[in-house]
Amino acid sequence: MSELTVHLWAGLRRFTGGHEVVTVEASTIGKMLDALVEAYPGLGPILEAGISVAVDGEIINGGRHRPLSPSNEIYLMQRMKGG
Amino acid sequence: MPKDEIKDFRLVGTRPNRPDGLDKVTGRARYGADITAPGMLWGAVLRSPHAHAKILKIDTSKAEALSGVKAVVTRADFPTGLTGEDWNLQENTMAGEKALYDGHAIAAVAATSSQIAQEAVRLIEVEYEVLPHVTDVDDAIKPDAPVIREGAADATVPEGMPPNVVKYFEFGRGDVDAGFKDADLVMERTYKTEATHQGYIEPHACLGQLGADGKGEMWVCTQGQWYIRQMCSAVLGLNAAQLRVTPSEIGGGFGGKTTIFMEPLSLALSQKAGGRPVKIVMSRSEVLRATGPTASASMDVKIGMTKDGKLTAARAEFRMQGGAFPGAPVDMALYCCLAPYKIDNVEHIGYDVLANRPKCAAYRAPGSPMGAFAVESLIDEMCRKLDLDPMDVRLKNAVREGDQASYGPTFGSIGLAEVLEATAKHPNLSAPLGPNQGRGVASGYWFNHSGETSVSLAISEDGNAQVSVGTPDIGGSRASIALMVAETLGIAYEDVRVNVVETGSLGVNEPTHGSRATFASGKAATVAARAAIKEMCRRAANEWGIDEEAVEWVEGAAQPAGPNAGEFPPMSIKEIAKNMGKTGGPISGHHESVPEGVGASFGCHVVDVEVDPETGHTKILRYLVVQDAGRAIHPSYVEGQYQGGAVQGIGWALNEEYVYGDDGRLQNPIFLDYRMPVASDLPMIDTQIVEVPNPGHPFGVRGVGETGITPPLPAIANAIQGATGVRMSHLPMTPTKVLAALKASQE
Amino acid sequence: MDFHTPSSFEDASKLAAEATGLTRFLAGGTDVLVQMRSGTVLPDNLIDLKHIPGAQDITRTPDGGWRIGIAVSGARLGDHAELVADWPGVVEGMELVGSTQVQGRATLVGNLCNGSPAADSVPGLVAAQASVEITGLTGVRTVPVEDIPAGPGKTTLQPGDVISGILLPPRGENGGDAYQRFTPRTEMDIAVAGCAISLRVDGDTITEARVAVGAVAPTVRLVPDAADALIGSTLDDAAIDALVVAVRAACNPIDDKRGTAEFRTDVAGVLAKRVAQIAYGRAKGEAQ
Amino acid sequence: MSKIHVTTVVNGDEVEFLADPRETLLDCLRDHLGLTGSKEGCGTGDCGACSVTVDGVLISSCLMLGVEAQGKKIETIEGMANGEELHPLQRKFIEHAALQCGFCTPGILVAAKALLEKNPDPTETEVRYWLAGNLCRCTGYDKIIRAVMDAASEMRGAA
Repeated sequence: MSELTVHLWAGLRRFTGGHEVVTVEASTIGKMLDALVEAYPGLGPILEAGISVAVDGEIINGGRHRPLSPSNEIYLMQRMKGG
Repeated sequence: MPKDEIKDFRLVGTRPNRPDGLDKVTGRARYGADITAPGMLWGAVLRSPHAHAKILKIDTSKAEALSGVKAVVTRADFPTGLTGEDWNLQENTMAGEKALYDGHAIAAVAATSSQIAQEAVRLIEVEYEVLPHVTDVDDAIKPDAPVIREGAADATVPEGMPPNVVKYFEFGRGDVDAGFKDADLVMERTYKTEATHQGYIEPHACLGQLGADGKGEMWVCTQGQWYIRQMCSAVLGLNAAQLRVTPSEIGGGFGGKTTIFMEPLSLALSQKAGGRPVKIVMSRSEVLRATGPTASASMDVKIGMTKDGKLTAARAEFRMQGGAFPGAPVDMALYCCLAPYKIDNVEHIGYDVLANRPKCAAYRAPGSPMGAFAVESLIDEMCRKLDLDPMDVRLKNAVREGDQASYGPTFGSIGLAEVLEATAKHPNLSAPLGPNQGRGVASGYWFNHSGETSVSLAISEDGNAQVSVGTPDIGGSRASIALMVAETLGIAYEDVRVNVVETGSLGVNEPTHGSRATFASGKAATVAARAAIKEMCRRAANEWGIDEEAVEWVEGAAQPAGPNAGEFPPMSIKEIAKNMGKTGGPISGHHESVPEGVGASFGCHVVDVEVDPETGHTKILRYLVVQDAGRAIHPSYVEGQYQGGAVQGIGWALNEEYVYGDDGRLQNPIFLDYRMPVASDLPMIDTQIVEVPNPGHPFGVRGVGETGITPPLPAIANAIQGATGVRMSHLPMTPTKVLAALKASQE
Repeated sequence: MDFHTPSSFEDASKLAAEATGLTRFLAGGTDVLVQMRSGTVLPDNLIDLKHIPGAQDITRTPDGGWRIGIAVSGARLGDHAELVADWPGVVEGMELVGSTQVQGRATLVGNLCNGSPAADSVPGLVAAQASVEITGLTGVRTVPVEDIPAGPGKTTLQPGDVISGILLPPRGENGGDAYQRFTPRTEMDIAVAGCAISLRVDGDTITEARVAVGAVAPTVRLVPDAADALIGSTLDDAAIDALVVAVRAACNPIDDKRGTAEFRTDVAGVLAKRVAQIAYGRAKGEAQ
Repeated sequence: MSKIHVTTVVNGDEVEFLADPRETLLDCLRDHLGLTGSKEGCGTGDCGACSVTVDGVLISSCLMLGVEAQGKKIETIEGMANGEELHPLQRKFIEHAALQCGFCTPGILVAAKALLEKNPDPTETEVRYWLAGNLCRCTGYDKIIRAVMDAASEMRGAA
């Protein structure tokens, strides 16, 4: 377990006590998302509806088991789709 | 692949004939409507003539009594209790309590002939209570707009927003107000784009069969057979593995064939008709009224620029309607709109708004063209105001590897600067312009996408390779995948057969969307080929009695890896294959994953136009597409993507739009009035492929399908300003609108 | 639906008069089939006129004019060099109807009887002073083309009336005609405005003129004031200005998905100016 | 509603079918004769995907009734190649990558063949206007025009 810095989007601040950047203890994408919901239950429906995670610039749709470390740059994003 | 590993490939980068070419030039290729089955019935759909109406009563008795009619279904025949997107799909497949748009399906019929089915549809009697409707996005977001669906807003929407807002989105960084203070020029404008349709020439068509035992089959034109399987199963309450979906050849999709429309109806009708297969083929007007066009948008943009062209801050607020269901790509529009620029202070706000229109579907780089229209138009106008060269400004502010994207994350390897430098050097940029002519440039961006991918490869008895992929071939992906596999295996291009297979043959695949087929299926096929190579090396090692690590694969043959490994002549793939039954059985490779390493693609377009000052008609004189492909596996089909995307963008910019009347009905549901570009409207579309290899793909591929539709919208608006001095801020820029603007500017 | 293939216009007329339910004539079929397909018109009787003798012929009349069979397609009109030499404006109007493929089937009579104010071939016929021969229950009569359309989708034809031929007058010396329309695309569109002019010159002076406009009123309209603006002039700037004013004054269009009333009116004037120059050049025997 | 017996010649073969008088020639080709190479993209004569020739004239087969085919000679995409030997247009379309999805391709090939029979040496503009009734949404037309021009050039050389 290690402390991850997660960038949310501004619209989510009202679920996180006004914070757009939060820290959670987790070792994978999936655990990070679970930890976010645990810390901020209001995020639950939004994360459940489907999001993407950008890790070091790469946008990942699945990948719950992908390991994360404190050196990773992590952004939550709207779920990617394409034509 | 790292830039320093660029090497000459034997096949990648060449232009062989596509494997499916012969079938497609002889009329043999089988598309959605080209299949029949024994005992087949024909389906037809009754559609709402109202934009918004309560359905009080549906009387199907006369239709059922017509000789030859075998089944009639309404929403009452569907399972209840669905939620979320499953419910949205079911509701869009067939209306429940209300018809939500002109063209919404109300009932469906299966009969022994197409004529009888059509006649039966006309015999269905529906009692409606017509409700107030709204189709324009700016009207739909008003607090007193007709409410399309109570309780449709998701958790992102704060209390107190107008009733049709179903999703709210906000992101940014830095201090926008401070950024505007640092600027020498701050401009703010509002832009609008109208909804357009993907306009694939093949109407949706399917042949579905479903028995009382819940086992079913479907033949369908789709970008994604697993999506069809999953969505039909969800809507009808079926066991997904019991439904086998075979994709036909597909006559264009552009995102519009990544979801379901009438497909579940053919299954429901079939089951009700005792399991007889039911074919449904949409008419063009059904396609335009009732499939998934893109969203319409209303956008405010404010940008600050210093007098030497540095961008200091930007604010974008976008409102989009994507029909009577959530899903307008306002999020993607905001992500992409400022992506080509390095700006420290940005703010983005988006609203997804319901309106009485069909449920929007993806359309080539969903959202990005609208956002680009707004931002690239304003940047161009500011360049003109400050007397700056628009190419210089774009290069000066261009994002590069290691820069933070406008939407947050840090960019990996990207090729925007290389694209802009190539554009600036292109001869089109110095072609002389005459009276009433103008030049416009604009950039565009798309992330590209990976997605669930499953590929299987098998070596045949004679040493050729067959590859099973799950991504339908729309624009030549069989050719590009065959090239990569042949390159990897060291065999001839002609010795690889790529099959697009049905859902029973592979694990789940996402559709051919997000510019992913050559990236994701190509990467998975390459990994699968490497697995087969490893097995072939092992067979050779066993034969030679040496360690398998001491065998390498060179030019289609196993050989000892060095003088210490032993003295054996190379063992060719043909030799290994011939003996495989005696050396351990079939040789294959497969790969299942969500491939990582997607590479984003930037492009820059340059267009010259001539505007007739007396009629407002815009003629495209010259057109250039420059885009980063990462690596062009088959350059002809990369050029084809660039050209096709550009021309769809030209149509969007100049003439294509959904026109709704005061009655909420679509006024132009035929190709005569939905004005897509024809051959005589266009010049040749010049292309230049830039290759900044994507390190995340074995051959350096980025997706190329989508970025190309993004720059034309603003590039043409910018060129029109160059030609006329008039700035057009509402698409499409029809002669009527341009002439009105010209007259207004002269008053 | 019953399908009939009569062998004379008299039989066709009788069939139509006696039929019950909805009846449609089939010349080229490019409008009727579209209406059937969309379900807007579902005829009970379809009377195919193509097999009637003469329906496929283009013949010179004794007075030096032309008789065009009702089933002659746009493609065949365009291939007829003599007719094109006499009436280039009539032919170019017809050739703007639809695609090459549609040209293989579409006919002047069909375009006229569809009753669209935007029909591309009609202004040219009106400017050329063409007439139609009608076979009806009471016999055969000849009517000026401009008297056929009665409004969008409507004609003045009575039950049992069948158009049995189109008649173009002799071109005569020093005459020229032309048609242009405006569409957002270069091809495959319905006219947003159209204008045809036929004129005759004596030296540089215009001695006769007829001006017709399309898509700017409920029917194609002959504009005598516009013709007056040209007659007696050498197509100088003042005459062109007067032409444009007269044409715009005659416009009474609607706003719709294809263009606003203001745009249609503006562009009708622009087309009149451009068409007058082409027709004038043709009348003077200059390069077309 | 009685069906009508139709005898016609398609790609050189005499064929017969029973047509509902409401059926288009395209319906009859596809559903009665199994010739599905001609496509329906619009049903209104606006896309050209159903292009065929009737007695040598290029038409949209969605704008002609099946019953009107009586006694005619019809050519479709299925009759374009001579056995295994492709027509030069077909070959050039493959070589130039002039198709992506391929759905509009049969109609464009039939239309382009009709053009080259009428005008063996068309300009780019003539090709573009002749093919204006054939919509293609994938290619932007560039490679189609090049393929037609190249085929025309080859056919002139071979003649």
